[in-house]
Amino acid sequence: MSVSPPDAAAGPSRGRRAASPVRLLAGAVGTVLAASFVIFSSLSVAPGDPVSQILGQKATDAQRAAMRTQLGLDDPLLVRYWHWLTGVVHGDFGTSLTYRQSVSGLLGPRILTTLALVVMSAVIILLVGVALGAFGGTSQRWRPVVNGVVGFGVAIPGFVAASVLISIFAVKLGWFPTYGAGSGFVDRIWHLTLPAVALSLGWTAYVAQMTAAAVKEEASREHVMTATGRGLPRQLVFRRHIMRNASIPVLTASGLTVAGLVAGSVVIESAFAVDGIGSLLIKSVSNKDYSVVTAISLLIVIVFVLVTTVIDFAQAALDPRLRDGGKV
Amino acid sequence: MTSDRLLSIEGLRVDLPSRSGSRERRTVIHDVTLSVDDGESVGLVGESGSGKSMTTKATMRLLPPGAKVSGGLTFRGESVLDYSRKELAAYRSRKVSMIYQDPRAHTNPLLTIGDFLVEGVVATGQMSRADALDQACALLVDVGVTDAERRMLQYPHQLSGGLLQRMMIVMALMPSPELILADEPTTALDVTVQSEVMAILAEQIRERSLGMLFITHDLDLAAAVTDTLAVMYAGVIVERGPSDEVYSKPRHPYTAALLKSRPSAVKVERLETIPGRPISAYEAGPGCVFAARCPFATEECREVRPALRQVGGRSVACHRAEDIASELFEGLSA
Amino acid sequence: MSTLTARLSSRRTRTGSVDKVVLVFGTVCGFLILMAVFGPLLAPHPPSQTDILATSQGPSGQHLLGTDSLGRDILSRLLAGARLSFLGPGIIVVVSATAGTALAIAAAWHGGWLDRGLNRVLNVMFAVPGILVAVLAAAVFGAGFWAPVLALSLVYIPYVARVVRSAAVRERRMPYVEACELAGLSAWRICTRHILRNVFPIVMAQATIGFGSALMDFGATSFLGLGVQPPSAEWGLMVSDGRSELLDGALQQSLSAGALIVLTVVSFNIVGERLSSRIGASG
Amino acid sequence: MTTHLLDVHHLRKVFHVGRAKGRSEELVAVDDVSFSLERNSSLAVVGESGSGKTTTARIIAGLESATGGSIELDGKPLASPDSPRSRRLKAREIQMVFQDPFGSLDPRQKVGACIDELLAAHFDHDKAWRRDRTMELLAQVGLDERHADELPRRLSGGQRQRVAIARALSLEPKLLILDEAVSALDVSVQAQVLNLLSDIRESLDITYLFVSHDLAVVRQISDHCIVMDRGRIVEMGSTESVLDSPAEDYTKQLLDAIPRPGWTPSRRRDLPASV
Repeated sequence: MSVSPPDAAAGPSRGRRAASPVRLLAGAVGTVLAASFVIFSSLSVAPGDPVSQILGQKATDAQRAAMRTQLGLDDPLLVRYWHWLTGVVHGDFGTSLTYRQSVSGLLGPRILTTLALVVMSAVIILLVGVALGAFGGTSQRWRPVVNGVVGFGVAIPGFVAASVLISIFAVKLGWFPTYGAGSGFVDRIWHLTLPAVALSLGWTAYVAQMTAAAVKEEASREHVMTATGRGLPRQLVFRRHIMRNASIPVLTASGLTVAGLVAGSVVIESAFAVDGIGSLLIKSVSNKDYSVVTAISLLIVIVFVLVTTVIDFAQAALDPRLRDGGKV
Repeated sequence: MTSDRLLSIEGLRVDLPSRSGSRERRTVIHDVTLSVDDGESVGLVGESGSGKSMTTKATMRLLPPGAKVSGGLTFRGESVLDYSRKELAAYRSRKVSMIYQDPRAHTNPLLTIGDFLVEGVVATGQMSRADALDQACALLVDVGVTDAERRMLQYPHQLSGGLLQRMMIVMALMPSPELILADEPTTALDVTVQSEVMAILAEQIRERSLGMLFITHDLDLAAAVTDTLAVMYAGVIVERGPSDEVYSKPRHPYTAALLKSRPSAVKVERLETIPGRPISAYEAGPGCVFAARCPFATEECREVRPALRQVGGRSVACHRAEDIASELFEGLSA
Repeated sequence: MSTLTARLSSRRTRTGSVDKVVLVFGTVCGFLILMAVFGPLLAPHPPSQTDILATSQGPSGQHLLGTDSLGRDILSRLLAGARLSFLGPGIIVVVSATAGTALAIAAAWHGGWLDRGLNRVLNVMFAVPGILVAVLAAAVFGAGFWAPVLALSLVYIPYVARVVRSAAVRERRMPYVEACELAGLSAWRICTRHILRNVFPIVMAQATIGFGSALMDFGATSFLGLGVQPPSAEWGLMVSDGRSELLDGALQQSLSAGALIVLTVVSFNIVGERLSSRIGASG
Repeated sequence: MTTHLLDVHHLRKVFHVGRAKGRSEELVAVDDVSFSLERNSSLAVVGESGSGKTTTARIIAGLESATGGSIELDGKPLASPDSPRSRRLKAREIQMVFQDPFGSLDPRQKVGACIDELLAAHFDHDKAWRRDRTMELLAQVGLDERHADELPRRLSGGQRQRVAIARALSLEPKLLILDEAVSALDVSVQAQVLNLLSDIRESLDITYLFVSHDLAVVRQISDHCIVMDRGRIVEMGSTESVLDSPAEDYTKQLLDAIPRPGWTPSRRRDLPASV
């Protein structure tokens, strides 16, 4: 009954474009570059004088001027950005003024700690969140309960969860250590359990919420009725027609979550005094140690962009409509 | 008796919750009585809200949760409403197939056409996957799809509406069912494509002498492709009989009015209209569902709902069917 | 916000009964907002008054929720802290919702390069996590109330803009908007009187849900020491202040401030979600 | 001068359809379409999906821009509706009624306000006059005062379409474009609206451009008709001659495909080899 050619009704704005790999990668690189420039330039106008920090208050003007030239501080912004960027490409993120150490050397061990925290949280989130959501989305009877639990869960900020967990499991029951990241594999996991739980709590609820909504929506689709009407076994309908289709939005939510964890670790690491890159970021902001701040910020942005790019690829792999370059 | 009838529906009534989870109920079907024999095509015609699609859903037991169904619904003498889960699965997967109005919404966009066609018979253990694929290919050729093998690897969004509806027909024929339910299968299609798809459907039904319940809002189409017509208004069958007779000599005021208000493709004259708008089943009063719009309605019509009765060789639900017969034919020359 | 609560609870569902959940949580939201407005006046003690003789006390008749490590009355600080705790997210939500809606409608109306450009900018903004921007803002502008408010106002724009844009694009393509165009009505009039009016409930729902997230993010920056600075009272800051007491088993400060945050977020989320699901149901 | 209200010369519209790998495919929706429309007549444009009939109507209305060709209204080239001023002028000349009765009215605007808004924008009269005029217009389409205070969702599909017609008539246009205006309605309601449209043309000095896929409806409403297929005009002439003695194969196919008593559906042509 519709009479317009495919695009006539589409009006001024177009649907989602095809996920061509080149386009996606170019977009990702462009985003990282744009974000890095914004970060670099905004921090370059931040208060604090690196020259005084290096030389102390007693340096002469001549020494200061020499230092400024050495650090390239008198160059135009774009030139400084270019120097910084070429440095980054070669793995040189500059030197920390506080720690008097190369930034990459500073970050190395801390990245591992943060990575362990993020991976532990991600495992909790994906296992519990998806299972809880799929359950809540299908079971009519339990849906209100799951909704209630999940609605409560998303409202608990990580730093509140941290306080509650510390007071119960570390102080009252003494099952877990209060602070620190531990050393050695088992000890580290033991130390990171409470932080991982605190970090994953809200995100688990979020993933569960998205999963439940996606499952419920997919279950109400007409093609699911077709499948039921053909006498397919319930299990098969659930697997092939509901969960498979719901996996696309769930994947998107999960991806955003994992990316969000890296940022969320900033708060949680500070709350539990875990020595990862998150708590280092906060310390460096307080110390006005901007080369470290820039490096960590860039790192977080890269992870974010990387994850969203992977999601885009995965979506295209799962959805033939995107794969074909058609509009959805 | 009706026990050997392919499909027999007796006094079917359906109430649905007015909203999901609500205890308040709305009647969507008041009283539907019809039957389909082997090799017979029955047209069920009605405007929006008449409950025609609900009738097919009830027949497949696909009503939303919370629906209350009463009356008789038998398939070859077995009560469909009393089927166990296993019997229901066998009924849906082998005995009855359904074709829907919007093939795009009714196919999973993530599965290939091939997967879509064979998954029913494979999952219910009627055929091996290889056999099913062979049969699907053969059926595709039957319905005029030339490059069957390529089509099976494609996804629904890569096919036009008409082609996708042909896939639906193949899907419906795969398990060799005895009855086809077709719910407005050509409404979303252009006229020339409708003609094409209708031709294929009719051909397949005839060759296999299947029973078909054909749901449509288009009285002309239904009259052209079915043996028996049932006209539905506000959840009630108001008239039922042989298609050509119902079409040329309507006995119910609603059928007559519907025929007269349809612009003719061959001549121009001012259309006779039915005042008001079509109502839904739950809006109907205690009397005849059509009383409020009927020019012949009397006090009795507004208070007592007429039952289907035999008038002039067909079933009509109208108190005044005999009195007004000649007035109904007036102006119907086609 | 309070008018929204009133509107929501007065709106009846189709069966004619008032939605009880909205009524309950809407009332809670109302109380919390009242607390933010009048809290400082209700405080039994001056919130910043220290008392070295009564530090870290448990609940008593004098101090209903006890005192913190500086001897300040915790209840008074909770009441007084509501103001900053709500003001920050309030500004964030108003600024981001206004800017996001304006951008979204402009993009939906104009389409073409404006829409594509906005999309690209939003995508870049999505790539930068909110808490990171807040931290960077604190680095650039110095820690305090305004740095995170400014940063989060910016960060929340894409979240509003994305949802509103897709709703506005839907409206834009509706025949009634085309009919308005053909009737020669001005673009401004069509956008404000028709498109905005129809997407407004969605904006309100987004803003309500966004308020909860903003409260959490804003609290987090204070918790990190980059937002509201001591001795001001703010809930996120109180959770942080109470941490040292946790180890001594004095839980009231952290937990009571945390509980208030959770209660606020839960209430606003529920009201916002009910609102948006009702839009879906009636639309 | 000329008795033609509307002259369309060599109209062409090309859409660029986005494709993967950066390529863009051209889709010719309207291809060299020319016709003219006499004052106070009724012309139908008939075709199936993708025939370009709606695109043609939307270009004339000003909702799409043409890739090529020209349109004259009353012998004057139709101004491109870029400036607010030219849009206002055009509004008084061409109005349109859309297919979808549920989308063609602002869901949050009362029926009376919807018409009043247009009257206020175009006529320099006071509120009382506008109120009277609104009622007059509603009466003209078979509605009354009660309907003026209703929101669209309280109205049935047929009533909404009547409001859409009243709204279009409020600006006293010379040309009314009806884009599948009765296609979404139930048969019994469709007849009411078709009769209403005939009545309006008898009482007002107005010209119809009627876009439809339904040949029976076209015969009912139009004096002349154009048959379009894949962007091109296949056949044109008086409705009677085209429908009773079609000259072109495509028109014959269309006519043969209409279900009627004794009709047997047939495999008439191969379905277009779709992608």
